[in-house]
Amino acid sequence: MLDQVTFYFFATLALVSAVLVVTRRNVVHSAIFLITALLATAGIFLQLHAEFLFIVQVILYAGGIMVLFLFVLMLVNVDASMHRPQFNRQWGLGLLLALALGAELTLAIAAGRSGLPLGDPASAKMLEPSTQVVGKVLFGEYVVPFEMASILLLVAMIGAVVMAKKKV
Amino acid sequence: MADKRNPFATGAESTVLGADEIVLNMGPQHPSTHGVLRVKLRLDGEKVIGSECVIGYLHRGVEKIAEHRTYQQFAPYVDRMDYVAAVSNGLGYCETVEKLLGVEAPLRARVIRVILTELQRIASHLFWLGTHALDIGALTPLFYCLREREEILKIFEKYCGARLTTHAFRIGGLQYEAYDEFEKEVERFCKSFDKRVDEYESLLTQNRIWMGRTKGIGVLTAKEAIDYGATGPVLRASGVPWDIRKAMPYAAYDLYKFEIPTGQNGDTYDRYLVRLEEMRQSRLICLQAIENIPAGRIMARVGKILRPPPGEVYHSIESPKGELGYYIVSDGTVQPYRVRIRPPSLINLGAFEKMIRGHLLADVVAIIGTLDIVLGEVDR
Amino acid sequence: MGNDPEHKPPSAGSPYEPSADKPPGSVEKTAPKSDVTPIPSAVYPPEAAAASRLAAPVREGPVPLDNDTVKRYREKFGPAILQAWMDRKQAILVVAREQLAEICRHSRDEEKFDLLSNLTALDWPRREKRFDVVLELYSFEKNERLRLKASAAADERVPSVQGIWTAANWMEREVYDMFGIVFEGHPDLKRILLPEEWQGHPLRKDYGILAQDMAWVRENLGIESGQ
Amino acid sequence: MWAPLVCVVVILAALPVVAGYIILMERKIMADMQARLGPMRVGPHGLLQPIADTVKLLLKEDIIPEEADKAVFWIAPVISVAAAMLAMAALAIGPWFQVADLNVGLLFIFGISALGIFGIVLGGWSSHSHYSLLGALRSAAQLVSYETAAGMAIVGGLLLAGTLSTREIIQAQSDYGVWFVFAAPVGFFIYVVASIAETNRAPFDLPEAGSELVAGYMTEYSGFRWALYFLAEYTNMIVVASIATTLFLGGWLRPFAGTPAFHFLDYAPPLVMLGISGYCVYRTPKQPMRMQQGFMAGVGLLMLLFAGILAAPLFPGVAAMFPGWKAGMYGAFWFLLKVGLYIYFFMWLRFTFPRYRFDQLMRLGWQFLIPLSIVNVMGIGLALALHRQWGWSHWTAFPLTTILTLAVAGWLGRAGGKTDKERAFVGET
Repeated sequence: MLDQVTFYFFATLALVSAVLVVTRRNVVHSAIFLITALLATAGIFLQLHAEFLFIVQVILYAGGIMVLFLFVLMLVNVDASMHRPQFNRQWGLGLLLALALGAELTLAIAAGRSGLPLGDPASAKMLEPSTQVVGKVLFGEYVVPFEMASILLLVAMIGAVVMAKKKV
Repeated sequence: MADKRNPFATGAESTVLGADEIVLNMGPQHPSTHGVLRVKLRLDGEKVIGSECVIGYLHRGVEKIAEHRTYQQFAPYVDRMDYVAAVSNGLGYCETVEKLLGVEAPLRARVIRVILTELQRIASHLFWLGTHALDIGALTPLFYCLREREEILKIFEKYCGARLTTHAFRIGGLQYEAYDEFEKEVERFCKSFDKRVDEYESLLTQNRIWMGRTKGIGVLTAKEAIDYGATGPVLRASGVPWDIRKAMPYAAYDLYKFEIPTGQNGDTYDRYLVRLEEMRQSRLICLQAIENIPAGRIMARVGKILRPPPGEVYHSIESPKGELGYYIVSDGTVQPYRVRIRPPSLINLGAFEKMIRGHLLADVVAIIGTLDIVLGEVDR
Repeated sequence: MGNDPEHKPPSAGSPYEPSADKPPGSVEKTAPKSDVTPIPSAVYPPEAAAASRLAAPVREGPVPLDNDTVKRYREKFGPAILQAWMDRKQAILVVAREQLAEICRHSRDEEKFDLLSNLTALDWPRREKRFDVVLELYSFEKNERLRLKASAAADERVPSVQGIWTAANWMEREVYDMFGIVFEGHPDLKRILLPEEWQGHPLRKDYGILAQDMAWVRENLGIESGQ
Repeated sequence: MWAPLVCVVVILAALPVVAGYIILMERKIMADMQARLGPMRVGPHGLLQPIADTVKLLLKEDIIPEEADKAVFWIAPVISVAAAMLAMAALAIGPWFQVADLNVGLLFIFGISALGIFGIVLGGWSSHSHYSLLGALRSAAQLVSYETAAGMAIVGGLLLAGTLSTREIIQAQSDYGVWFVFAAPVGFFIYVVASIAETNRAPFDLPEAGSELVAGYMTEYSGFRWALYFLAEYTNMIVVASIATTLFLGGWLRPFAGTPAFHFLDYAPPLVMLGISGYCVYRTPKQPMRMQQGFMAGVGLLMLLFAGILAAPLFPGVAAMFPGWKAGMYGAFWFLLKVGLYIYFFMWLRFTFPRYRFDQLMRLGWQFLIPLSIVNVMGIGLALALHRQWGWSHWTAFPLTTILTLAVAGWLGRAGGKTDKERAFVGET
């Protein structure tokens, strides 16, 4: 019971915040709601006993990335952007994609768990302690994708540095 | 672009991120503009790309007032200009009027003037050091400095009854004899003061953060300093060994031995070192002076009504801030025809816009502090 | 003294209208006779007199000056050097306003007066050219001061020396603020101490603060000022 | 079942008071270092000053600037306080006192307390003032930079502990027989520096830099909202001090916990309390007013009571009646003592050092601390490998890697000094 209440609380919070992120005109308000959405997702992780995921979500997304977001947003002229129409003209494509995703999700939920090839949910006991499990999986089974991701990030970082340097 | 959030933005220069530049209005109420200085800064992030000093918030029209007062009546007003170094202001004024009259104060008066003025120099530098360190973020030196300044102010209080705006001197000499314990108290202060300066040094001089915040900040070369008319410690830190006490001795400075400390780089750190050394030299002067205060009169024979013969005189002294000049024109009446005060703070502040260019926001307060301005004197 | 000082128009010889019976030059190193100047040194206690660096207090006033410096200036600029005075042992050159900038540049570059100590002005309202712009120069090399003066009428512009000594920038602004003297070639001539909207120039002798004050009170408070 | 709830209530109720008294202690210590007396008027030796301050702040007018983004302005200080207090949840103040022993305990404290930055950034942004905005910008950049260094420093300690749970970390230190500060001194140093920067304390207090930005992000705040920021700042100090205590300073372990020769230190807690009590009684007749005398005597008696409670478990009979009492209380005592000393160290630095400039702060963070913290992690990893794989003893492996790390630190410092000179801002750039 309590589990369900918390789940629905976090889920609603995440959804409402997510909608507000895209509808707010003030970018800083959008950022605040994005933080709320991320934290609500983190709450769901915590509820699922994925403590490590929860804290990674908090530290990296809410704590790290969003601070950088805000840092840049504060430099942006908020009032001017509030009165300006959206600058990209891809809302049609966006709508199409959103509809497609919505259809997929609806189908998936309609099919139910039985209709989809999903593995059995692991018992909460088996996952404990999640930190060690994540670490072992990350550096054992998935070490190649993990290292590739880090190289990709490194490339992105170097690229950012090079592009920033050029301007000065 | 018209921008509500940045009401002063001009958008004339592009900034690194392409973001708007910020116009920051520092002062006239701000914790570290030393009074009511207002500085308009154009910032690119933290970097200062333009600045303008706006002064005059404490303007009281002292020069106009002088034209409506007799020579003696005006003397207390000069104490209110550089209220951190009132004694020096009074000395400059009294000596200028004496020069205009063609009299000279008796030697005893001049020696006591030297002692009090040098104590005042120490007090002023102490106040500067404390506030300068506070601006840069060191909290503690301020209280140590005020502790020693308090001892000096006590000596002033005993001597003439006032601590801040002392009006210690009179035209033609002194109003008051030195009190009984005067020499002993000055000596006691001077004896203990040496160690105190070492204490300040131990807090700051070799501190890496302090050096990082002051070295290379607000550099004035000798040529620039002269061009901007900077005087006093600001000029000496740029390597020009010019001190009016030596160059054109007044009062009784020709009787005493002291050195003119100079810097090499003309940066904030050098100005700090120069002022510290000046405190030590002032202490030495005081010690020499109290050793032998000549007996005799303390007041030259000047009339009750001063009516200097027509003419003009420019006389300057080395105030703690720099060259404090008085240009007085007499038309033969009891009131000066014109009194022009050359305030060292104002002229030194003129170099601010040059010194801050390209520095960061945090350096603004360091540079304002290092110029040692007193707004009472800047605005008069 | 008030707003309308009782000054005679300046006599031709001296800028301070010294009275005719005491022409400049006659006062040199003679025992003072004036009632306000100190009594002769003999009255002092002997030790004080011995200690005093000056043998006797000397009544000084403006005397004509003609030393090497003045000669050099006269040679270079000829008629532009109008007068040369010595007052209280301080040298004063009265120069033509039009050539002030050249003379200043020469002073800095050739005569090594590299520090502009002070720049100010005087107002003699009864004079034909009511303003004197006064520059106090100092030479580190010679340890010497020199005062330059240039007269200007109310509507005349004075060449700015801001390009020669940057120190003049703010001081010229102050003179403009207080006297209303316009400096030709100053990059940013605006009020410095007083607010932009201030009326009049306070250090002019005919500046009427009372009238202004009463007008302000009448306008803003709706009563008669008690001043 | 009820213990966590009790802990929550205690934290929520006690924290404002504790923060107030930390501020009082700070003012007193500062005054002592500056040849002054500090607050002396309210209560004996200013002991009631925090209460007076709180009342004043509560009664103050709450000013919201006209142009401010009101909702954000309103919520910003709350975010700061909430984050700081939430972080306390995973703290283990002694073996008794803990809200929740999370599996990711230390990371939880670390991550949640970092969320407080949003309060600062949003508060600065919403104030619609340039000073506030600059303070917020500085704060954001500073936190991102130093969080990285602090995180890497913590990783060093975590490698040694092999767990994230606060209890198990302390247990690990007990097993090692040595606090991790001795095994990873460089990591501890990095964490100290980074934690000062994270809590915006001098010499890294640039976001509020009194002499430059007036009050930085809280320039426009007044009254109780302003007080909330202060509460958050001091709570954060407690939090970072607790992290350092837990991870590096042995948590609630007594000094030399494993050495029987030092068991006499068990007498320290009651004796310290007795000493404070004695001092209060000694000062009582010297108070100027009857009421202050009474207050002082009351404080003395309270301390005496504490001493008694702390001394009780030393008697075997009492100890048998309340098992675990001694461990719980003494643990809390040592933990709080270490936290207090850590905070004292913060204060000491604040009164001594001038403030860094922003570019210097960034350079120190990115060019010195972050590389050094990475090297430190590698060093500890190497030491552990040497110990576990090759069977080196602790006493050779850790000093060796520490010396290596220190050598890197020296090299980094030298290199940084050189670039400092090259990049000194001189005139127009």
